[in-house]
Amino acid sequence: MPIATVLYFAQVRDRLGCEQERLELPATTTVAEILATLGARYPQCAAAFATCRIAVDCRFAAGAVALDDESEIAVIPPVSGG
Amino acid sequence: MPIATVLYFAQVRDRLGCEQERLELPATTTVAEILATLGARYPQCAAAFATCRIAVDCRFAAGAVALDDESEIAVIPPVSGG
Amino acid sequence: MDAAAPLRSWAIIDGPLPPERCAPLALARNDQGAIASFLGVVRDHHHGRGVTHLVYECYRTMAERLLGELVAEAAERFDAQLHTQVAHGTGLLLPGQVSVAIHVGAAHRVAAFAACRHLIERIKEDLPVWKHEHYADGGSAWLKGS
Amino acid sequence: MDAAAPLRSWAIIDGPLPPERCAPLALARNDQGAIASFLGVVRDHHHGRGVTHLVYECYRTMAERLLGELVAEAAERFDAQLHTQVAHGTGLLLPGQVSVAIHVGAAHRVAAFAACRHLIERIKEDLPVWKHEHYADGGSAWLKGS
Repeated sequence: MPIATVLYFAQVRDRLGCEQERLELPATTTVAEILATLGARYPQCAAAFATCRIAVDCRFAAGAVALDDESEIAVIPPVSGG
Repeated sequence: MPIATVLYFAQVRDRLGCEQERLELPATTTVAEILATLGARYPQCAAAFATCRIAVDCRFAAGAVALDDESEIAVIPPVSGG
Repeated sequence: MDAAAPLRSWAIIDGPLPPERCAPLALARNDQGAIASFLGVVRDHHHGRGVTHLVYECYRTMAERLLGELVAEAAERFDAQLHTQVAHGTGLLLPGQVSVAIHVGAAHRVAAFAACRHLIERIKEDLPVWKHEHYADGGSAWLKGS
Repeated sequence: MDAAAPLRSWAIIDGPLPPERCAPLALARNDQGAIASFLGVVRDHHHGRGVTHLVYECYRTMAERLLGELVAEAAERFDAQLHTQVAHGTGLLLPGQVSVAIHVGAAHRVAAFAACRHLIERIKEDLPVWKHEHYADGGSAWLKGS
């Protein structure tokens, strides 16, 4: 399985105490599976993950996701720019 | 009858060759009567007057108008500001 | 919070609007989250004819009064705390120069956009200003709205 | 007429937006009759709590790419000839400072307003930026949209 980079931001990053990690994930997966995997790994953030979107390589992902060792997965909490 | 000041602008002023004049008008009249009076006085502008609004003392008038010697009547062709 | 009275400023200006009339930043206030602005710029063509310049004629006493009324109307309609700055140029303007500038500050963006849009629409309906376009082919014409 | 390619500029800026990013006048073009702008300003209160400052966190590589996509999307949707300049600040901002500036130039005002409004709504939906509010009472909170 590829080892992707996962980025955390804002309240999620604060609660995890982690900005970035390398994580083994299936080469073919889905946004829902990624969030479920992260929720199982960090139960204290499961509720927060449920409100997050996933971006892969700087684009919002929906449904199926193909990953490799170069993939950058970002966990995007509700945004508040503007 | 009072003698009011009448102001002309833009294409109407150009066609009349007159910016401003003093004109005897009824003390109690209407916008339609003012425009009809002007149209009879200047037949070459009757069609243009039909597209104009009337302002009395810097406010658009509608229907009845009370005039005196201090009144300033402005003939307002379709505006094109902005 | 800024308890000062809202800024309400309006003016008829000789010539094109100078840069300071075109800058929204003067409306930034600590209690206002949004500023919406509109600038009207003289175009160098109209229905395919080249435009060399415009001359804006203005019934100035009425235009000044009306701008003030429109500013009050926007506050009444959208938000009594709106900050509003409106100016319209008169006389000779060249392509690329600014004829009208509207800046509206509000607590929230919906009111700021709505009031800004309302003001330019009302100006185009009622402000006693007339645009005399002069063309590259030597002709000229009084415009009828836009 | 100005046959040059439309201006399309976007940027993520360190700190608050400087005055030159807040000025619509740079978009004035001879072939564009209308410029609509929006500035987002940091407010000094939120739900009744005094705000001392904000810290905007940003996923910068994605935010830069997304701003470019939103600018292209606006041109596609409203007018291919739109001139567009968009910037968002990051890091520490004080009340009264500008966090986002959008300027849209178009031939006509309807497209300019629509594109400007569209851009701020899309930024608020999707731009990966997070507002951390710091309060006068010593607390702080991550905001959820606005």
